[in-house]
Amino acid sequence: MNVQTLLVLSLLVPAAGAVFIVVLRNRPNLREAASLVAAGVLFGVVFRIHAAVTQGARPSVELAEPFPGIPVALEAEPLGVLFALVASFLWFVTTLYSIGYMRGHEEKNQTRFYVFFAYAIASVMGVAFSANLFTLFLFYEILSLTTFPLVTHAGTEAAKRAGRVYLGILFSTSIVFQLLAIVWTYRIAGTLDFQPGGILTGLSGGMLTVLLALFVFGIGKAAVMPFHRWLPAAMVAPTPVSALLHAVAVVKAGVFAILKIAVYVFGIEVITETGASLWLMWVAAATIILGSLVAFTKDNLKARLAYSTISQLSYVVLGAMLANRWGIIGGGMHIAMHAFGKITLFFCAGAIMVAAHETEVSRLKGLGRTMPVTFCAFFIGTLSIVGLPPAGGSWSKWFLGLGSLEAGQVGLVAVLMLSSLLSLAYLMEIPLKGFFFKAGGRGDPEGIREAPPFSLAAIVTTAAACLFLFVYPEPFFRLMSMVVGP
Amino acid sequence: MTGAVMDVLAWVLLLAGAFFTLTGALGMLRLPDVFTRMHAGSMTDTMGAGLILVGLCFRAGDPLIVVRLGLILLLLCFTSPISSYALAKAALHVGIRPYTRDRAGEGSEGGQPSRP
Amino acid sequence: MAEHFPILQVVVPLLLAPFCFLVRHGKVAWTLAVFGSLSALFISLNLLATVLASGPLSYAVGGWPPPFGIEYRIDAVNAWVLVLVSTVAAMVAPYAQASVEREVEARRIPLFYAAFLLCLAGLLGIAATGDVFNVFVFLEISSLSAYALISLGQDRRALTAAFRYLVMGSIGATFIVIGIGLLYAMTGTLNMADLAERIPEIADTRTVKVAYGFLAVGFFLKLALFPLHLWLPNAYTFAPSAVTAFLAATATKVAVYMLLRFSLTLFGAAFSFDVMRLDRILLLLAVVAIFSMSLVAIFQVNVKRLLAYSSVAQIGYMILGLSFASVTGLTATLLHLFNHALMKGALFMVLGCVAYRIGSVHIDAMAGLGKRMPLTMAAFVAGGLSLVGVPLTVGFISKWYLILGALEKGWWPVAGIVLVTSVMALVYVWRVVESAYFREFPRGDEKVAEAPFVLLAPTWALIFLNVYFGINAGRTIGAAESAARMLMEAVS
Amino acid sequence: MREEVILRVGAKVLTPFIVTFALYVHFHGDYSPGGGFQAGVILAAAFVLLALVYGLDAVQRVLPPWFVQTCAALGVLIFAGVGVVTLALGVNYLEYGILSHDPKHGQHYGILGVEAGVLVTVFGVMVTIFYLFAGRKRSDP
Amino acid sequence: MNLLVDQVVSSYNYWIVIFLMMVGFYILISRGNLIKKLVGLSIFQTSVFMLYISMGRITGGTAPILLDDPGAVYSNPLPHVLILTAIVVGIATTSVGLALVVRIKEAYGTVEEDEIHRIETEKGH
Amino acid sequence: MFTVVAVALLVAMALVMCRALLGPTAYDRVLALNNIGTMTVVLIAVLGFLSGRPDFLDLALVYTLINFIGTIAVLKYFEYGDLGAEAPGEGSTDAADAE
Amino acid sequence: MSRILGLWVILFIGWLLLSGHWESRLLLIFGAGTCTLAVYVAVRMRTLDAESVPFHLAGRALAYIPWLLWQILRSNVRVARMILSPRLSLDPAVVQFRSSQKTDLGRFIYANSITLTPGTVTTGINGDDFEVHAIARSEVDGSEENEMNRRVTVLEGPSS
Ligand code: NA
Ligand code: NA
Repeated sequence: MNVQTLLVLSLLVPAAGAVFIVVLRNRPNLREAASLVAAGVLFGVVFRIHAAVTQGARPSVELAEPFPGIPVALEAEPLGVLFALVASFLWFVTTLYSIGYMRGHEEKNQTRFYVFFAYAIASVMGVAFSANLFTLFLFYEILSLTTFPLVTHAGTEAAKRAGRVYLGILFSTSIVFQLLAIVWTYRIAGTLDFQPGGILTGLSGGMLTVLLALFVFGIGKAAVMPFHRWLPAAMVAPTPVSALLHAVAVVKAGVFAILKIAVYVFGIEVITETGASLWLMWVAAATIILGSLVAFTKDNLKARLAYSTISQLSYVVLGAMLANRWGIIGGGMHIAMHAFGKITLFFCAGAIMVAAHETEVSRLKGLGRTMPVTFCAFFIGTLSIVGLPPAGGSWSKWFLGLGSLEAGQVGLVAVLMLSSLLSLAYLMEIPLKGFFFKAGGRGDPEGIREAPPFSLAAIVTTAAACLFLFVYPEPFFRLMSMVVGP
Repeated sequence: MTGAVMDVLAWVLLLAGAFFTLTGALGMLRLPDVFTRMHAGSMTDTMGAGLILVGLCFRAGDPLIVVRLGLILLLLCFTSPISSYALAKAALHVGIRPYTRDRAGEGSEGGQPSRP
Repeated sequence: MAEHFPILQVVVPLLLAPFCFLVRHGKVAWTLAVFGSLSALFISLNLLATVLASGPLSYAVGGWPPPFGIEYRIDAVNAWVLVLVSTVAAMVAPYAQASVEREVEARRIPLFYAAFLLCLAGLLGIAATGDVFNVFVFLEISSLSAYALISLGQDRRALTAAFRYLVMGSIGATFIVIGIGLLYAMTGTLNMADLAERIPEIADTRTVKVAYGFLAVGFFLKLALFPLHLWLPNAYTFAPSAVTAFLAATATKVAVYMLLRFSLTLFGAAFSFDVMRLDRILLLLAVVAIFSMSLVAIFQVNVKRLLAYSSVAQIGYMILGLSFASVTGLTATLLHLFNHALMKGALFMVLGCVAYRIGSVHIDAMAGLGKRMPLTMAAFVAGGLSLVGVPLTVGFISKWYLILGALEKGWWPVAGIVLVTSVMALVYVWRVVESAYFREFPRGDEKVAEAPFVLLAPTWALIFLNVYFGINAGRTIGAAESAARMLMEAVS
Repeated sequence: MREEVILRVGAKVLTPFIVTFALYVHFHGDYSPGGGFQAGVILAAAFVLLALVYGLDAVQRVLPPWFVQTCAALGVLIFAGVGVVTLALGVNYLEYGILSHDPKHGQHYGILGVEAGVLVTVFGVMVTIFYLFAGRKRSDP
Repeated sequence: MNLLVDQVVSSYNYWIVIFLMMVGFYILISRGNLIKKLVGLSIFQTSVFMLYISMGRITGGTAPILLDDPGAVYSNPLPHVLILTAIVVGIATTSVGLALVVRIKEAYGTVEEDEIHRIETEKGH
Repeated sequence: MFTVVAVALLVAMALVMCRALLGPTAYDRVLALNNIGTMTVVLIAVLGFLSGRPDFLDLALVYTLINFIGTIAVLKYFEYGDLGAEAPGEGSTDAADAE
Repeated sequence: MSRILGLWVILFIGWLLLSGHWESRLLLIFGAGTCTLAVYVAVRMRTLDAESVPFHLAGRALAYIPWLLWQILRSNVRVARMILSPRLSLDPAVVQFRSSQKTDLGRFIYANSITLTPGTVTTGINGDDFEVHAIARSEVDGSEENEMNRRVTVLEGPSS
């Protein structure tokens, strides 16, 4: 099977999975098996692509040509492969987790959930392998649409409101800023193709700054302040959806897009030489700090995690804006590292919700003793997010710090450290409360047990991955090195 | 010779017709109520239109045109009294009372309802 | 027979119209209407193919050579308009049967189809003819039958809406015919090609400028350019669903075509833009229209009215493209002309499906329909996304060229307005979607089923075209671009 | 005995002439274009006059509403049909010359045909509209 | 004398057109009665006939349209046809308008615009 | 001399138009308008001569008819509020309804 | 039948006068058809009777019409003088009287003759009872009205 076919398959496999899920809607076991199989096959497909790409291949395939010269086309390059690897792997894990969670929580419309989850993954593959800005935009928008039913899964008034904010911000920013930026790019460059070294050469710094800002703010999924509100709003969704949003697909698609645009549209050198991104670095830095500070004030566990995500996403944005070797490598790796860390945390939060029906941080005291695995995993996830050994997150933070130094931005290093401290504080509170505080005022401690086995398996997997990536970050590092070149 | 006579005749008829038409129009303005104005109107219809059309006949040349002029005149003479009759009858029907010398003081318009 | 296609394009529906009336039987009349629309489509596609293959066609009515007799002239521009109009008709006609049966009194149904065919003939005639007075005649044929069609709506407000449309439409038509008269007085010809040759010689006379003004105002009225759009919302709201779908997709488009034809082919781009400063007026009106009407649409509760206001805004986009006075802008105009017909046709047809089942298109009445009528509402979502301008739909193509045109000019705020109003479109579309998907169906036990196949099939056919021409826009773009180039370079 | 004697006799005498005149205008229309339209109006006027004087019912018995409506549609058919005949004969639409050996006569026939269509339509429409209005009581004072 | 009239007719025709348009338009917007509106509209449209009639005089085209042979001098029948067509259109418009008014009268019991508006707004509340 | 007549007619029409505008009763207006109609007919005839195109005369004939029928219609509407009504006191010996 | 023929002939004469194209066989055929249609309409409307085709009066009308024209001329002058006199000295009156005609046609002619002569307008007919509005009482006082009545009755002929 040649690699072009694999690229198309990366879209078709999840889509076909969705079809099977619909067909098997009345037999939950088979339905979820179909989902798992699709996820497994997809990971296999992406892994094959990965193998090809690491050997230097750049397979590409054109699906359609809506405009003359602007095709819908896929191309595999290292950054996209990295993202696709993370997403496809986490789809499998999340599906595993969902089986336990959705059943344990007795959610309605489970078929719809699995179907749109599969479609969302298909869109993510489209984003990851997009060969030009138009294709990226296209799948970006499809991703917004396919995740919408997931965000509003509950169907309640609150879900409706959340859906409004979600789609409102994502669509508005993408239409008003991103689309404008894309058309402008086309107007200047005459092409929208991603090319190593970028396509915007010979432009003045001022114009570049504006264009870059249009992209950064236009990609609302990256949740750069002030366009971050959709992410906390989307908390109403079931936990697997939160996992999808925060780790697997949506926000990652956002920061991935920024990274990809920085590298392949602007070109690292162009950004560095023109200094177009200087103030945007500080916007990212501000988001990092503010996100952490807000997270501190949240008692609701998912809300706290949501603001943590906002903060962490801007690490990637920062990496892209640094636009030097270490910044890009750090940013790219942070996509993966944060994904594994954050998904662990969300899984744990969901498990706590399913098992103990608790959502507030202040009410978790003593739970660690009844749910030790979950709380251990949470602890590992925290390490990864904060960037402490022996978790994978420490690598990406390290590289970002190097990048800041290389750019001569000592202030940014300080920001990174401060943020790490803050996140350590607001995240570590949870395992601390769980293990070292006495349970107080809870009605029925006997009824609480560990999370459902499927969920637990997922949690253990991702937590283990966090540790594993500390030991073996090699694959991601190699891919990112290919991105920035020798 | 006959041509000159015809021209003069046409002149006279046309001017006379114009005179009666203008007089009728003046009557339309001067006379005090709808019934008396009808007399002025029928003046235009008969002598006014009639004399002009006959005058035109003398300048026509083509008999076909004379025929048409004659037809117009005939039609006018046929329809004009019918319209007048219908008008008078309708006006009386809705209770408009004719102006008389005795009631002249009531105002020239007779103080009748203005809308049927 | 093929050499007579330019005239048959118009004559076939025109000839079938009285038959509809004469048969006095709804089903038969419908069959005639479908036949008429399909043959019109067949002919128009043939014409388009011919024009693309071998250049413009000229047909002398009465066999008299063009300057004397009436000429029918088909070129790249109006061939597309013909295809557009007849495509929509071919979709609406099959759709009408069930919809009209539900919404129009049985005894008036033959009249309905007669008026429908007349309207179609009129619209096709406007596009096909190369004689300006003929344009007026066909304009009136289409308008008068449109008034009749609108007045057949269930609500009695359809009558007042039709009356208002009649008054405003007639004023517009009168302006147009005065403009035509003045041109005729100046040039002594009514033939478009002739006029295009002669007008430049006398372009600096006051009469020509006055004629231009009359024509422009007339077209503005007919195409419902803000603020002369007042007839449109009620007319679209209260007309029978099939009529709204048909008119929304065709009538204003043909009016835009007239504006393009007169201002660019007859008067020439140079005169229109450099002397008359049409672009400035249009820019102002278009921007205000787009923004204010999108805003108004957001607050509507009757979904038909909502889409009607949206139409006024969307017409603004077409005019905006023209106001760029560039090939790219004009390409955008022509693309949106075609694309908007596809999306609005589809959306109004969706509303027809809804009205068929629940008898109302109030946003509250549509609560919970997402579950009851999934295919119908899915069509709405798809059409709505096209309206917003999401990629892979035709709406995106239009927006793309509009923004490109604006950037070409360096008009950043205009590009911004196009984008912001797209978001506003999202808002008003989304209000309907929310009602359909996030609210409970109000009447629990009442059985509301999916719309019948005969309604859904044409609706989805149009939706399919929305996507097809969104994914495969090369052909439309190519055609629009070459037409735009032709219009811009006609005389200048 | 009869109040309306004047109108009655007047209408009675006038109508045959109006009808004749109407068709005169039509058949001589090709010497001054548009005869069909005027003829249709005049013909309709004859029946309007009758209806005004003798009442709507009397006229509708002779000229039922369905008949005039059919006229309206039929006229359009004739109008467009003449052109189709020329198409069928292998020349351009409305190229009347083909209708006779002598092109001049052909044009004459063609124009008469088209004008006949106009006449019938206009007549039908006018009378229909009159019917629409007659027989509806004015209700506001 | 003839010349004078010709002058008057040819130079003031536009003023007549404009005057009629204004009158018609004024009636159209100032009257609430739908029938009166139609009258206004008719007057408005009449301005077109005036324009074309005066144009016919300028162009001096006179009747027949029989085309003896293509090479012959071709006398222009157009102004006539145009006026007539415009009249037909005007009458057709008025007819459709009147038909609408009749149906409005049936539906609302009035042809006064403000009353119709009142009826609709009352129904709305 | 046609011109003189034409001008006289126009003046007369203007005078009568004043009456039509002044009223005061609707019948005054109808009368005035009917009168203007007659003068228009004559004017058409005169203008036909003036412009050397007497084929206007057919138009004048038509106009006479329309003027007449229009007046009758308006009066009937005023009187009965209905164009189609049979006049009261109608006998049954004339029209088609006489059986 | 004679009425049908008579009407047809009159109409056809009218056609010939209007048409002027006596050489065109086609137009003559059309004319014949037209007249037939007009007669047919009259027959269908049942309006074809002695009143609508007053052939029988033709001869006597030759005597009446000149007299009527003379009366019209005279009364026009009188009314014109009245209108033009600076002091509008009117004495309008409505008078009722009986006419002596025996037929509707006779009354029709009489009433219209009255109206045609300015100064008097017939305002109502009820059988033999006439109601006339006069611009001045003098218009109806004199013998002229009686004269007109007499002449129309003569015109009517001995029997209807
Ligand atoms: Na109109
Ligand atoms: Na009119």
